[in-house]
Amino acid sequence: MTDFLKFSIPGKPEYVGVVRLAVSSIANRAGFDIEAIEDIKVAVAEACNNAILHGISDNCCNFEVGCFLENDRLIIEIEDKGHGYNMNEYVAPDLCNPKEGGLGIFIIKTLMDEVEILSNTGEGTMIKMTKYI
Amino acid sequence: MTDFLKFSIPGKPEYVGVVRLAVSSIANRAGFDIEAIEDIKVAVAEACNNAILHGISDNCCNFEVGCFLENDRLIIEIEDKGHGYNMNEYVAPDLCNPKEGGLGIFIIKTLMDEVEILSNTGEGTMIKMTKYI
Amino acid sequence: MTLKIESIFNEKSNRWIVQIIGEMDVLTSKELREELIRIFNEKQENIILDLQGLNYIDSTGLGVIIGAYGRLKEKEKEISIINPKQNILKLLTITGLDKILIKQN
Amino acid sequence: MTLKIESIFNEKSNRWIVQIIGEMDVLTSKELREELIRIFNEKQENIILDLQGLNYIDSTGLGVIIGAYGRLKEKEKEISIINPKQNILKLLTITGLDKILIKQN
Ligand SMILES: Nc1ncnc2c1ncn2[C@@H]1O[C@H](COP(=O)(O)OP(=O)(O)O)[C@@H](O)[C@H]1O
Ligand SMILES: Nc1ncnc2c1ncn2[C@@H]1O[C@H](COP(=O)(O)OP(=O)(O)O)[C@@H](O)[C@H]1O
Repeated sequence: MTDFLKFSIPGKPEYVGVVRLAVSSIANRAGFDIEAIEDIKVAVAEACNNAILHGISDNCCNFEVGCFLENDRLIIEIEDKGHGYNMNEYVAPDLCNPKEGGLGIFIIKTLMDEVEILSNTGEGTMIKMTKYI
Repeated sequence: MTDFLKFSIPGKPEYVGVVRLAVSSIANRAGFDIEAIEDIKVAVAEACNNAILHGISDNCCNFEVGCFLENDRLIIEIEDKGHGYNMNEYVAPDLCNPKEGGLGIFIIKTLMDEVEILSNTGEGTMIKMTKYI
Repeated sequence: MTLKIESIFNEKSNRWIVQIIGEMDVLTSKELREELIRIFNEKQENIILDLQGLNYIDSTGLGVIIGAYGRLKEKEKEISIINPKQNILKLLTITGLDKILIKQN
Repeated sequence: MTLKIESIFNEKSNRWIVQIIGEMDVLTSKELREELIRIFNEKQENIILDLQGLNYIDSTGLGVIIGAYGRLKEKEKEISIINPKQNILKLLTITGLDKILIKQN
């Protein structure tokens, strides 16, 4: 049986902490250990940062975080109806040559078991991440 | 300017803790002091309990928590599409003669500055509570 | 969100001392209900709830304590609270439960 | 969610020691950016970031440290990290930043 939680959050840096706390509490409830809870928290926060900084860049509207608790996994979807981007232009960071930006998606993919991104320029972005318990 | 957050939460006791944490974090963000944050947390939890225990009594569906952050106040609405009740039959607790139940709405009204309840049998319940900063 | 309960019967003062640690809410308070019934069945003596480690209580938690208060009263025994934190004392005060549950001395 | 930064110039070892306490994220990390620019303008010496009190960092926080690393390198100075907690060390390791920011000895 799946439990479903959904959060609608203003697209402002001030509220990422609220999402982080809520998601940690859900992951704890789902039975993850401390390290996995931390991984999920960081990954979700990175996706929220992207929704806020790149998606809805002008604080105008809310974005959504959906959490699906299944028996063996937690699935989290972060969705914004913002600018979107051309995913073909995404370049993974060169870890030998660190730059100030460009680590978010890389961190998400490293910490979560499965990550899917859908983005369309002008329409928005949805990132779905799964962690197995 | 109003910031708006909305949570959709499964109608199960397991998730009241998630709402409590999220709402504490929002109240902290809004600038309330520790005692007021605690008041808001308790009041919201009581309303969630009611939605879960009396509204959606069979764990079947989600209920919603909406938070409106205004300059001088935080408004929180807890809404379930559950059984509803006849508010004319509500009896305030007799504090000289304590009983096991019946304290929830009394506690909410004591801790929050303004409380409005709308309920219709068979349709559900909405409780709106305001605390000034 | 967890609740830990530790009950010890104090032979010297002839009463139960129950330490309640964590958070007592709609999810966890039935554990206290069961524990209070169990120990009172084992030995029908007064019960002291030590709330030093309790960080949170809601009306379901208060209801469990009121329920125990009623059951003990029938047997002419008492349940009382010591060491409540500020936030919990506030709830006891607004509901008037401080008067029956907290001993003045 | 708060960040506290305390910078002290250690005359003996001729370097900055910057204590970072709390959480460094999209909301707070610009405070560190400004502080690192300020102190390096004041005295162009090596910087040690003491992360003993840092509980959380995200990619914007890491970006601020990488930015400072670049600026210091131009002046042939170094920034390095000591005492990261387990969760923060994990992020430094997966991004390869441990190799340039944590001194092996
Ligand atoms: N939600 C989003 N909306 C629009 N663009 C996005 C979104 N998420 C990621 N991107 C794009 O992908 C790029 C890489 O993202 P990321 O790896 O998180 O690094 P950074 O955010 O530091 O640039 C961003 O710079 C941005 O162009
Ligand atoms: N969301 C709700 N849905 C249906 N009935 C409700 C709801 N909230 C309150 N009630 C009704 O109001 C009564 C009083 O609620 P309350 O003061 O919280 O005490 P308690 O929940 O302990 O009974 C409940 O017993 C119930 O009949």
